[in-house]
Amino acid sequence: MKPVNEMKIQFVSRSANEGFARVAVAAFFAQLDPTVDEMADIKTAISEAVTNCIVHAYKNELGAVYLTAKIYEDRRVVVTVRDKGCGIEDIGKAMEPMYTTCDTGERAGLGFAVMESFMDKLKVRSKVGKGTTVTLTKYLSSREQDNG
Amino acid sequence: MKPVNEMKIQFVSRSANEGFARVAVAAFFAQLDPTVDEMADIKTAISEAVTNCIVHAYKNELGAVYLTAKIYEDRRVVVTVRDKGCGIEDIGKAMEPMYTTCDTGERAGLGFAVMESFMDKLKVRSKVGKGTTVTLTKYLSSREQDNG
Amino acid sequence: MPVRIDKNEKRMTAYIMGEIDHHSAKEIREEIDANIESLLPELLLLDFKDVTFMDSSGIGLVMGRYKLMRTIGGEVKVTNVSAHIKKVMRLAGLDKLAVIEK
Amino acid sequence: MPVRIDKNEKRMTAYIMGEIDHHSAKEIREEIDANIESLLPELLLLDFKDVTFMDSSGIGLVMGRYKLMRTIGGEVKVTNVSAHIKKVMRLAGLDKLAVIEK
Ligand SMILES: Nc1ncnc2c1ncn2[C@@H]1O[C@H](COP(=O)(O)OP(=O)(O)O)[C@@H](O)[C@H]1O
Ligand SMILES: Nc1ncnc2c1ncn2[C@@H]1O[C@H](COP(=O)(O)OP(=O)(O)O)[C@@H](O)[C@H]1O
Repeated sequence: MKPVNEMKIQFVSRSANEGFARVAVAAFFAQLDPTVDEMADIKTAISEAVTNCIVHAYKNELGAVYLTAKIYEDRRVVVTVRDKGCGIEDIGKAMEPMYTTCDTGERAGLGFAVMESFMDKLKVRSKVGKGTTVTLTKYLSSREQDNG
Repeated sequence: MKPVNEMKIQFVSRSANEGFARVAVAAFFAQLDPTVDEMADIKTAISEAVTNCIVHAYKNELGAVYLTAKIYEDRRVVVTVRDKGCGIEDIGKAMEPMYTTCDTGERAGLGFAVMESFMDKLKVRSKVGKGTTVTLTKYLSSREQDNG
Repeated sequence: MPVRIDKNEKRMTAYIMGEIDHHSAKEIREEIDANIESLLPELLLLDFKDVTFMDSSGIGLVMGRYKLMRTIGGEVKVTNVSAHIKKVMRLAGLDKLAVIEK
Repeated sequence: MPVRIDKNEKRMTAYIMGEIDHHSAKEIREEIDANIESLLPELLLLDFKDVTFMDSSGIGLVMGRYKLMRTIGGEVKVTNVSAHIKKVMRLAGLDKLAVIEK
């Protein structure tokens, strides 16, 4: 099925762009008039995925982060967040709650857990040395049109 | 000179995306903490450029709009808005205030006038049948850091 | 609905809400025009108090209503415009055409 | 500064403001820790009233302060959390660890 509307974003893996990425996605989905809760869920999940590119994929370097957002007929929204960074060796392990390779103690290891619980579907594809693609799907609740 | 930070957006020429485009650009520049006035100026200029792609460039069709935003060392910000639509025959005439090819009477012919007056620089390149690129530049005022 | 209409004697007030761009202008325009045609006011007051953003589509919106009101012998006033919106309107000389109130 | 510190007897309150993500967390963390180390409070109250967004970086922020307060023999309370932020904290079991007040 073809999306009804779509957009792509590309940006440098600077932490200052974390806010930009989630606000841009939220602004794109605003045309569907999601609930405040749905919007918060989506922004949080995007923030996790984008932060992972910045913190893990391009750990000691700057690289490009590629994001796409699509809207489908049935109020399904799909976001992909892709990097060409280090990749993930063991995806199953990486997705376990509390698992983190960050040694500063400031990452909780809950990024994937948040994505999984705040969205309806989470798919992770990765290849070591090539990069990672996270696909996030959410079905928005139907809204009564209140403008007559 | 290389930009300090940059992003690219691509989206379908649906009018619902006008708001998305200007909010995304504003969210990207938020890291420079511009004044409220500067932000309003930029959003208005972007809105004009994007609307022109939707209304004029891809008049009776849907096409892709390409937007880039760059931040330079000296608080200079540059935005390009590009389409692969019909192009402009006479750029000089198109840029005259009140000039519009829209016959419904609902376009004021002031899009370029707004871009010119709200930004510091405006450059228009176009080729009939190929498309148009608008480049908008603004120098943001320097901000006192108030977080000691 | 991004506009609410109020009628008081010969005056019709349109309270516009949210962002005015090419996308939103159509619905606002159609709602206002339908009401002008049925209410035939002598004065149309466009209230911008709750307008958070406006580009040149807002100028088309005001100018179009100005023309329509003239055809029925009425006038237009614009009220509660923020500094940013006034800046856009001034570009078009709207401060001379329709009367902008403080 | 996205955090304001207040000291009252043995209690130190950190009023966190704005969005908590990986980018903003660093500055907030450093400011709070510097104050813990100089004030040595018995209770650290993290006030989320003016926090408009939080992802899992906020969990790292709370857990890290929890550990630091333990090393000086103090405790942590979290207050004024919105429904969204509570949802994120609950994922981490923070509702059991630090005491979340209404
Ligand atoms: N885009 C990515 N590229 C490389 N490694 C990643 C990426 N995303 C996640 N990881 C790995 O998966 C682990 C778990 O991720 P996550 O659940 O988001 O927790 P956290 O970000 O707090 O470490 C990370 O510590 C990292 O090792
Ligand atoms: N991206 C574009 N592609 C094709 N034609 C354009 C484009 N942008 C502007 N034009 C032409 O220039 C004219 C003037 O544009 P503008 O000043 O923005 O006023 P308006 O959009 O109100 O017509 C338009 O009416 C159109 O003919």
